[in-house]
Parts: sequence; C-alpha cells; structure tokens
Amino acid sequence: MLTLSQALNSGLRRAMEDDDKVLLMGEDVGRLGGVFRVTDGLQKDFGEARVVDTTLAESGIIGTAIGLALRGYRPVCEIQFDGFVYPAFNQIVSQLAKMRARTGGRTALPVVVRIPVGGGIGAVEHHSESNEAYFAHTAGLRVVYCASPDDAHWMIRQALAGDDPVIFYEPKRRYWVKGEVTTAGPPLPLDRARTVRPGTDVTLLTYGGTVATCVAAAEAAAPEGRDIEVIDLRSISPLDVATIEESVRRTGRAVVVHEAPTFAGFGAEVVAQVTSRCFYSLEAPVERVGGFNLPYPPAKVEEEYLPDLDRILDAVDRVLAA
Amino acid sequence: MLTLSQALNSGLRRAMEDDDKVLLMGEDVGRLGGVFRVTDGLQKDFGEARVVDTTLAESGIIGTAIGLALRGYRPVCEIQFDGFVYPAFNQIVSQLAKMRARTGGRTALPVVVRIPVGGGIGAVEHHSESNEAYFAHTAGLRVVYCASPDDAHWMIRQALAGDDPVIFYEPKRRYWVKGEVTTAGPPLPLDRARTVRPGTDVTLLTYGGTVATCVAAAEAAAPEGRDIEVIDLRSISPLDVATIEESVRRTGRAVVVHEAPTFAGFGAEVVAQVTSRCFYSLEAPVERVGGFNLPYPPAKVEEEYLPDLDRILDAVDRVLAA
Amino acid sequence: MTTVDLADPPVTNPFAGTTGLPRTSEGWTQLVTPDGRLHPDVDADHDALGRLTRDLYRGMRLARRLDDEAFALQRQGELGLWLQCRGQEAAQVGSVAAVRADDYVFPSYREHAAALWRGIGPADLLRQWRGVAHSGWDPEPYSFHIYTLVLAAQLLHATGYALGVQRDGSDTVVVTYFGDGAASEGDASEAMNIAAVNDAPMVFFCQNNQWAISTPTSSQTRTPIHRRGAGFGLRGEWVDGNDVLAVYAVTSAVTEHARSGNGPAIVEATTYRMGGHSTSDDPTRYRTDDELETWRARDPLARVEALMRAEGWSDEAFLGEVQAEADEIADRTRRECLALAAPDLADAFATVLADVPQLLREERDAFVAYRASFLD
Amino acid sequence: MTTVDLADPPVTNPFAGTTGLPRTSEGWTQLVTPDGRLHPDVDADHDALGRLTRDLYRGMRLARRLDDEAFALQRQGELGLWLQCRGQEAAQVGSVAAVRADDYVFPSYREHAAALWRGIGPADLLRQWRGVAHSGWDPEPYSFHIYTLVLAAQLLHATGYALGVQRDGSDTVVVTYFGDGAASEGDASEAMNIAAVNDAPMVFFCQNNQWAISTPTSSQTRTPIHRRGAGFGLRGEWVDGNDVLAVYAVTSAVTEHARSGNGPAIVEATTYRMGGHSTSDDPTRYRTDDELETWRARDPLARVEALMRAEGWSDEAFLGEVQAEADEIADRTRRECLALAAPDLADAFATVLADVPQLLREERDAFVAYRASFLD
Ligand SMILES: Cc1ncc(C[n+]2csc(CCOP(=O)(O)OP(=O)(O)O)c2C)c(N)n1
Ligand SMILES: Cc1ncc(C[n+]2csc(CCOP(=O)(O)OP(=O)(O)O)c2C)c(N)n1
Ligand SMILES: [Mg+2]
Ligand SMILES: [Mg+2]
Repeated sequence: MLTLSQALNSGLRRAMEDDDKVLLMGEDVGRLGGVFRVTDGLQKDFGEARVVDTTLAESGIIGTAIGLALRGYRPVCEIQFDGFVYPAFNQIVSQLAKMRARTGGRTALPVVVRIPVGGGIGAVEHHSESNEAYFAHTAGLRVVYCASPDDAHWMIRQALAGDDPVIFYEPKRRYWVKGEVTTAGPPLPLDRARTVRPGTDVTLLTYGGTVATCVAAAEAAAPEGRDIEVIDLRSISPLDVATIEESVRRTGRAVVVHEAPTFAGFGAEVVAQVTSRCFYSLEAPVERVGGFNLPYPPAKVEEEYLPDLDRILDAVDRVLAA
Repeated sequence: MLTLSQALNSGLRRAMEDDDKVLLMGEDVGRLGGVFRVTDGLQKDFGEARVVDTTLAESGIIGTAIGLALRGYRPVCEIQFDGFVYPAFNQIVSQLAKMRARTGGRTALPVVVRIPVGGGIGAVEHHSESNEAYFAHTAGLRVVYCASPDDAHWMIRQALAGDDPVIFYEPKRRYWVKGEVTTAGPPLPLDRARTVRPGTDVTLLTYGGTVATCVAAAEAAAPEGRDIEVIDLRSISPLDVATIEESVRRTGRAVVVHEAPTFAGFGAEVVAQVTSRCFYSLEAPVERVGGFNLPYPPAKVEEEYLPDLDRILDAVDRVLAA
Repeated sequence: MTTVDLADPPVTNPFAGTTGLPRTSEGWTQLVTPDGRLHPDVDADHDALGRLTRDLYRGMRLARRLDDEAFALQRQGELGLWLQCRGQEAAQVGSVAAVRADDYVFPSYREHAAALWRGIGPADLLRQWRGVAHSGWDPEPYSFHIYTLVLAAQLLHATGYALGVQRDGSDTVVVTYFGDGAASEGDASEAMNIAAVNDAPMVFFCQNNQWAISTPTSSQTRTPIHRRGAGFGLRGEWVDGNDVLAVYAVTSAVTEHARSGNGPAIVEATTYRMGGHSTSDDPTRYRTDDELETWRARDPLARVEALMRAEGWSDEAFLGEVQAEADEIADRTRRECLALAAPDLADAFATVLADVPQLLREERDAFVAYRASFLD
Repeated sequence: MTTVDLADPPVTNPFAGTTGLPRTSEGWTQLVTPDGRLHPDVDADHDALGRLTRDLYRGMRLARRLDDEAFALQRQGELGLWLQCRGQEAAQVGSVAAVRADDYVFPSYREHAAALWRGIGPADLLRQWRGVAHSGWDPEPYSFHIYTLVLAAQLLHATGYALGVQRDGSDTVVVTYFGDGAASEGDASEAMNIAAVNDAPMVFFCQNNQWAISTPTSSQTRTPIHRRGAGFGLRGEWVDGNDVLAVYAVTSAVTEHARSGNGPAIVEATTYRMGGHSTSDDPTRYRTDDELETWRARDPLARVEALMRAEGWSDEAFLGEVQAEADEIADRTRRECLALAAPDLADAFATVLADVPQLLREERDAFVAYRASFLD
C-alpha cells in the first residue's frame, strides 16, 4: 500500500530508471523533495543534473523545459501549487501546446507539467485552485487527473512514455490516501475513463479530488435504493466520450461533479457532450455540482464551498425527481 | 456613420473628457494610435501622461494598471493582439480578477483590458485567437464583446464607467465595418444580450465576429421559410440567461456560434444553461458551431476553419430536422 | 493595563545630510558591527541616534514578540499557517521607519514587523493565516497594501502606484518588499525596468534572507541582487540587513533621492530567515545547524541591545517598559486571534463584482436555502 | 544558370587570439568606420580578413536581395506579411558567421539574413508569411529553430536547450536573437538569470534596431541593454551592429568564451531597422525622415563595399559574381513563393497530438464529409 504521493514518487523513479532523458525540475523538488514530498529522495539517487531545483520563475521552468525537450530530454516540471501556474501560461498555451501543430506535426514536446491541485487542505489563497478548464480548452495539450495511488503511479509513467505535453493534475487532499499499486502493468490506457462503481439509476461523472466524494455519496445512497454509477474521467482532454455515452444512455441521468467553479468550467463541456450524444435517452437535464462561482474562499469556509456528499446527493435527487 | 474602430475611438475620447482619471496604456497606443488605430489622435489631444506607450511587457502593463487603479486611476490597457495576453494571465487571473473578493469587497479595480480578437484578417500565428473562455471561467471579471459600432462606442464607455475589471473584446475583422452610433444614450445596459433579429423557428446564440455571420445566415434562410432568431450575447460574463431562456423556450431549438474551438469553449456553457433552463421546451439538442479543436490554422485556410454561413445553416438544418 | 500605541512613531533622521556611509569588505553598508559597536565614521548627533535606536529597537522587539506568539498559536492549531519574520526585524523596521508615514508600502507576505510599525494590529495581521479572510486590513489608513502571496506580483502594483503618484504631482514615495527568490520572477524585472525608464519615485527593497524555501540564494542568482539596479538603470544599494541603523540610513537616502525626482532604487538587505519558510516547512531537510548558529550570532535584536548598552542608550526602565509592551502585544495577539471567527460564505457572493448578477444571485439563494434545509 | 550554394560557408576567424578590440567614444566595439576605413589597431592577417569580408559581404548582399524581393511580393499580394531585415544584415550575418555551423540558433522573426547564411532557402523563409504554414523549415539540418513570434519566448527555449547541451557534455553553443523591445519582457530577464546561474553555454544576441514598432529604445529602457549582463552575471558586450567585422569579432570572442565553459554573454548590436516594422506598418507616423537619412548613411552594406574598395578586396569580377547570385536568389524567391500552395485543413487534425483522439477524428470526418457535400 502506497500513498498517492508515494505512488507518484515510485512512478517517477521507474521512469527515470527506464529512460535517462527523464529530468525532474521545479521549485524545491530537489533537496526538499517538493513541498508535498512527491520527489522525495530522487535528487539523492539521481543527482542534481536530473532533479533540478530551478530558479523561482514558472515561465522560466516551462520555457527551459521546452528547450530541453527540443534537445531530446523529457522534463517533468513541478508547479508548486495550482495558483502559481499562471506566470507560465504563455509558455504553456502558445509554445508548449502549439509546437507540434506549428511544425506540421514534426516537433514533439514531451513535457509533463505536474500540478498539485484543488482545495480541502486548509490552505491560504492561491493554493487551492482548480484550473483545468483553461488547459482543457487548449488544443495540443493532454490534461489528466489522477485520483488514486494506482492511477498516480501508472498515469505518470504513461504521461512520460508518450510524446505529447501533459498537464498532470494531482489532487492535493488525496496525497496521503493509501491504496494498492498494481504491478502487472498499466490497468488502463492514459486517455480512458474508468467506471469506478457500476450502477443503473444515475451516472456521476467526475475526476480528481471528488472521485472519492462521489463514491462515498453512491455508497451512502445505496441503502436507500438508489443505484449510482460513478465514472472517473481521468483524462479530460482528450475526453473518453465513448465510456460516458454508454453509461448515460443506460442510466438516462447524469450529474457532473468537480471542484472548479461551474461557470464555463469543464463540467459544461461534459454536459454539452452528454446532451448531444444521449439527448433522446435523457430523462432529466444533466446537473452540475461544483465550486461556487467565486474566487476560492478562505479555508474556514472551504468545506461549504466544495462539493460534498450532501450536495451531490441533492443533485442526484433532482435528476431522479425529473 | 463610424467604423467600429472609430466608434471605439470616440467612446474613449468621451470617457477621457468626462473623467480625467481615465488613462490609455499599451504597446504603440500613443504616437502610432495602436496597430488598429483605435487610439488614433488621442495622445496628441490628451498628452503623453494620459495616453502611454508602455514598455513591451504585457504583465507589466496589467500589473502597473492595477497599481494605477489602486491610486484612483481608471486605466484602459490595450493588448496588441489576442495571442499576446497570455504573459499577463497571472496578473489578470490572480490579481485583477480577485482583488475585490480578496479584500471582502473593499477594493475595486476599474481596469479595462481591450483585446482585438479573433481571425478572418489573414494574419500570422498568435494573431487570430479567441480566448474568451479562459476569462469567462474566471470569477471577478466582466467579459464583453462588441460587434457593432454602436455597441463599441457605448460599451467601452459603460465598461469605463463601472467599477469592475472588464475584458473588452473587439472583433478585428469588424473594425472597418461602418454603422450608426446613437447619441441619445446607451441603448442597453452593459450586461444585457440583444435580439438582433427576431425569429420563431430556432435561436442562434452568438457574439463578436460571428454576429454578422449569423444575421447573414438568417437572412439567407428566410426565403426558404426558416425564421431564425439571432441573439448577440454581448456580455458573456455575467451572462444574460433571462434573454436566452425566453428565446429558446419560444423557439425550442438553439445553435451556439463562436470562433473559438468548441471543446470546453464558451459555447459549452451556453449549451449547459440552455439545456438546464429550457430542457422541456427543447426539440433537439443544442448544436455548437465553432472553430475546430486545433490551434488556429494558417491564414490560407482560415475561412474553412471559421464558422461561416453554410456551416451555421447546416447546424440549423440539424436542429430543425430533429 | 497600558495600551500599546501602534501608530508609526515619528522619527527624525539623524543621518540627513551625511555622506559616505561605512561599508564592510563585502561591500555592504554597515554602521554597527555584529557585536554591537558603532562604526567610528558614523557622523550623526549622538542623542538623536540614541532616540532613533530606541524607537527602532522597540519596533523590532514588539514584532519579535508578535511573531513568536503567532508561531505558538499556529502550533496550537489556532492558525492554519504562519510565516515567521524572525531574523528580519532590522531589515523591516529599519526600512519602514526611514520612509514617511504616507509613503505607500507594497509588502510581500512576511513583513509583519513593518506592518506592526505602521500600526496594523494583531487581528489584522493574523486574519488571513487563520483562514477567515484573504487579506488583513484596509490599506488606506496605513498606506500599506495587503499582503501579496503570488511572488513579485506586487512589484508591478507598486510601480503602477508610483506612476500614479507621479501623475498626481505628489511627493509620496512607494516602497515594495520582496525576497531573493521573488527577484527571479519576470514580474520583478519588468517592474524595475518600468520604474527606471519612467523615473518612478520608488524603492525596491529586497530582503535577501538567503533562502527561498529550500533554494539558497546561490542557486537563484549569479550576482548580488542589488546589481540589477545598474542593469536596469536604478540606483543600487547593498546593506547589512541585520544592522537596523544601516538599513535606516540607506533607506532614508534612497527614499529622499527618489522623492526629489532622481529616480528609483533597489536596496538589497542581507539578512536571514531564522525560522522555517513557514510553519509547514521542515528546514532541517536543507540547511545545517552550523549555518543557523552562525546567523543566530548575528541576531539583529541582540545587536541593537549590545549597541544600546555600549552607547548608554538603554536602562532598566526602558527595557522594562518595552518588555511590558511586548507582553501586552503577545496577550493581544492571542486574544484577537481567538476572536477571529469564520465568515459567512453567503456574503462572498457580493464581493465578486460591484453588483450581484442574476446567475450569482440564483446560486447564492440556492446555497442559502440548501444550507437552511439542514436546520429543519 | 548557376545554383547559389546556400550552405553556411566555412569561415576562419582572423581575430582568434587578438585582444582589445577598438571602441568608439560611445563604447561600442567598431573595427570599420561608417565611411569604410579599417581601424588602425585591428591586428589580424590582412588576407584572411579580406576573405572573411568578402564572404560576409556576399551573405549580406544575398539577404538584402531576398528581403527586397519578399517585400515586393508582399506589395503584390503574394505574401500576407513581411518583416524586412534591411539595415540589420551586418548584425545578423556577422554574428551567425562567427559561430559554428552546429551551434544552435533560436531566432526571433526577422533573422532572414542569418537563416539564409545557414542555408535556409526562400521557400522555407517565405512559407509562413504567405499564410500556408506556421513555420518554415525543419530546424535539425540547419541547427536553426523556427521563428518565434511571441516576443522573448525563444530566449527561454534557447536557455533550456543550452542546459541540455551542458548535460550532454557537448561543446555546442546556443545563440538566441531578440530585439530591444523583447528585452523588456519578463521572459528575457528570466532567461538571462537562468543562463547566468547555470553557466549555460549561450550568447544572447540583441539587435537594438532603435525601434519596437513605434516605440523608441529610449522609452523601452533607461540603460543600454547589454548592461543587463552585469546585472544578472553574464558577460556584456556592445558592438556597432552595422560593422560586420566588429560583430563577427565580438561574437566569436563571446562564443568561444561560452564554449570554454566561462558562461553566457549578452551582445547588444546597435543597428537600425531601415524599413517599417512590417509591411502593415506606417513608420512615417512616428519617425522622421532625418533619422532615416542619418541611418541610411550608415547602411551596413555600403560600409563593407567601401571597405573592400579601400583595402583592395573587391574587383569587378567578384562584385559581378555576387550580383549574379543575388539575381538568382531574387528569381528563386519569386518562383518558390508562387509555388507555395495552401495546405489541406483536414491534415491539421493529425498535427495536434501524437495520435488523433476520438473527438478530433469525429470532427475531422464530419468536416471532410461536409466539404465533400459541396462538390456534389
Ligand atoms: C508565483 C509564485 N510561485 C511560487 C510560490 C510558492 N512560494 C511561496 S514563498 C516561496 C519562496 C519565496 O522566497 P523569497 O522570495 O526569497 O521570499 P522569502 O519566503 O524568503 O521571504 C515560494 C516558492 C508563490 N507564492 N508564488
Ligand atoms: C508577447 C508579444 N507582445 C507583443 C507582440 C507584438 N509585437 C510584434 S513585434 C513587436 C515589436 C518588437 O520589437 P523588437 O523586440 O525591438 O524587435 P524588432 O521588431 O524591432 O525586430 C511587437 C510589440 C508580440 N509579438 N509578442
Ligand atoms: Mg528569501
Ligand atoms: Mg527593435
């Protein structure tokens, strides 16, 4: 049993052993092992040339990672907290994402950008953001969310094995949750959704920090006779629409759950996909449960802000009542 | 009759006459009058302290505008082209948008960020982007799109009269289109959508550069007996859901049209709002017509990439066929 | 019970008009040696210097006490996080005391000593670290902006503010604080360049406390940070940041220089972060006890105490008085901290924009109704 | 018809080992006066210097001709946009010739003369300006990255590439070009700082052509841009950018310095953008005829011609040969431009990611079917 943080660590370690072009870089990833200890011990074992404490400059981190990738390296950049990716936005959106298309497919940039994401850890401002919608809307990036130690381990390895830039989200409040890591090989391709709990009455579509919340909600509702299916989307771009479509056609009802504010959030895309693909199977409009459309609030009230079991079941009740 | 560019110019001029705290700042907005001549002649008339050619640093432009606003000024920042707003993303998203909420409502930042937006002008890469979804998803910003000279003139004045930060989009390919500017006063509040063409069969929901395209499509379809309503959303955040809801409940069918790639684009939010508000009136799933989910392509093929009359009518046919 | 007066004490500059402040072999301006001896070349009225020193000492001591108490409160679970300013009191108090009360300050997030000097009280200083708000105080009465957590962002705000001051024809100077790490961000360089090219009335005050979390300054920059002044065209000064009189003298000089229209300056104050980066940090992972000991021996408070003793500027009564005030600050800090209650999330909906648009209103109303449903 | 050989001509450095290059009173390194006289202190083999000068002249002349032809093509509607390098040929050819053919170059968007020297042909140079692609060439064979239009972004790519070179133990040097305007972007400063702190084998080559669109350098920076070198800890050099020999000599020196592990440098080449910013620009709105005339008199091509005449390095045959090559380049530019056809948008769907995921496949198939429906 490993924590999600340890599972990432072991995944990174394996990737570094398998390919000496893999580099880790970011603020405090070396001696400190990162503020969440995801890279703990790796500088000691792989040296300062492969686990690099960068200067404090996020645009610099992504920009130099692009240069390293052009030289044949496979950098994994850690952004210390979600709210600090914005100084690198230009390098990510205009350079990292577009390089392959700009070169007519010639130039790949295998750069992985790891972002500890989301709230629920009692942090101060800028340390609890869920900004996946920005990157999901950016063609040329893969955007994935791990939600369990098993996925954390395998998805980071898959991200590094591929040739595309990947925004790799790690839900902070799940870093310390333990779970098995399978050893036989990756349980699923990187871009596939997973049905984490089968059900017949309604489909919960979610990812990251709220996967566990949705499963808990489903379990809580079971004794009352509501049989809820939970799908962990895992890859939000590209999105595994086939898995979603199959499920909602069957259940006829869906609720999308994520931490980010709902307005123009990624949930809107899921609603649009479900509605267009399953229109004639839908018994009720797809509901969204997310953060409120406010800047992330102070820690003392974040539990009210984040989708919890009750708010999810409230939405389930609404789609079932329709 | 003024062009959209001239109408903006006259709106800015009036705002500067009315309030000497209004400043214009940006790259080449002074002596040159901006690459689209929106600020033409204003430095000559108001001086270099009020129309400022900044250094070439977008983060610097927005960051110093925030400081100027804290000192009581009302800066209007020009971002030279849509694709160059990203270096300022951090200042916009973490500082400009959040300051009011961070201070419990105390500190307003009346900063207007003008962005010439979108394609259709045969430009090179990074000069044709439609990035409104990023800002629409950011609580604390108003995001508006002008589409006619009349709106250009009045919306820029309304943006400047308010106390909120506004992302003010100006569709580049409409800069030279002429139209009347009313003199009586603002025809509509800043945050209201406008029904630019009433109709009964289907509602086209759009904004910016594609408003004229939608109207043309509606006109083209009229002789064939299709009566299409066209709504210019104007303000995408906040979104005037009342106007949308009223229309689609009536028509039972809707198509969202914008230039941006559709995936996780703003159209998804419109689809989600329409679907949840008008579910039982909808005869067909809401269609989206937008840019393809690629980085904006080279100029020689942009006409195929952008939603045109045919693609819009094709979508109209689909929702009518359902 | 006395009430500590937190209003920025009026201070007169004993160094006004003096030139050629003494420097160490490293090139730092230093007026007081680490063991508390006044440099013989310091040419200032002895009594005025004594009064100044006592004022500064009081500010540093009160800040140390507040900082310690806040640290304890965090350890007891009353604060979510705290970033100690321990070790940096001379850099902060020396600089903030050197500028006028209406000179506008844009701090980073560790400037508790500077904030306290300006009269910002414990409740306001602790609020955001307790997780009940995102910012602590109303900037206006203190001419002291809220903390900025996104590194270097405030340097541009300060620069913009200074451009506004310039337009207003005011003689205010703007001071902004940042760290050795933040100096690497693009925003820091953009700000210095904009300030320089516009002759903005500003002081960029860098507290080089040797660390940015676990990253030492040597991994952050090849040159001392004040050299960037020359690169961009600002006046650059280097000062022993643990010598409060040197910090005061240098900051006074560059502030008046800027006030007179001679352009902005960058000051690098060499100091040390004696605590961890924050209460979440474990500095034993990256720095040695030896290093810590070396810098403990340079504790800026100990230096002022030694100086005051040596120069006859302190007596039992004065030290006792400051001690009593510090005790009171500690008390207040605890009391005010515990009184800081969580806000109502429903109120946040009215703080996003100047009005509450339809969608947000619907959302708030639904939230309030939903929450009420649990009370039934 | 001869075929112009565009392969980077092998050049030997006649300045190797020389020290103390002459400077003007402004502080620029200058070996040849504007009227074409060789500075008496230039201590290099005369014949070798002659050969070098002729090679550089040829590169400059061919670039000028390509640039003129592309400009004409734009005016005739065959290109959507063109950014002339006229006036900057000495800065570009002098610098690119001074580095090894395998030293890796990250250009901005105006480095046509440098690109041509490296062997990148007209079709590749014009492609993106005709609107048929976003980039022109495969960087690998030329060790010359595609153009970057987002200002200063490439400085970080170059720095990262240099960090890779360093890890590989290679002796490649990385050169990146940028303008006086781009120097104000945060990315430029972050790159210099990262390069300095890592001793990256790099040359930051700034063509200060006096203007960033309509913004003069004086509104962009308070100090000469090369001074930032000292600010961040890079070697800084200032050179007369219209003196191709001076540019060559200075670039050789800093490149070999970097190659030997002595760290990065910034070179500021003072030059002039003789055309508008781009074919969309109207420079009469912001600059005077007088200024233009002053700089026309400093045309870098005229200077080399005068020098070659004075030193006996050119004759009719040589000039005629270069003229013929230039004519051929002009021809090729026109021919290759007209042959550049629009791509098929359907192909773009396969260039976004390494594979074409389901949604994109659906979208492409729908687009192809929709397009085909018009053919019926
Ligand atoms: C843009 C940004 N990136 C990263 C962080 C995370 N972070 C917070 S403090 C810190 C170190 C700052 O060091 P320095 O500037 O020297 O200030 P100090 O903490 O030493 O006072 C880091 C990396 C941040 N707050 N903002
Ligand atoms: C980030 C960014 N902001 C703005 C622009 C628009 N723009 C293109 S070139 C230019 C001026 C550049 O000046 P300089 O760096 O001196 O290069 P030059 O054109 O003189 O060669 C501007 C503002 C851009 N391309 N990228
Ligand atoms: Mg520090
Ligand atoms: Mg220039």
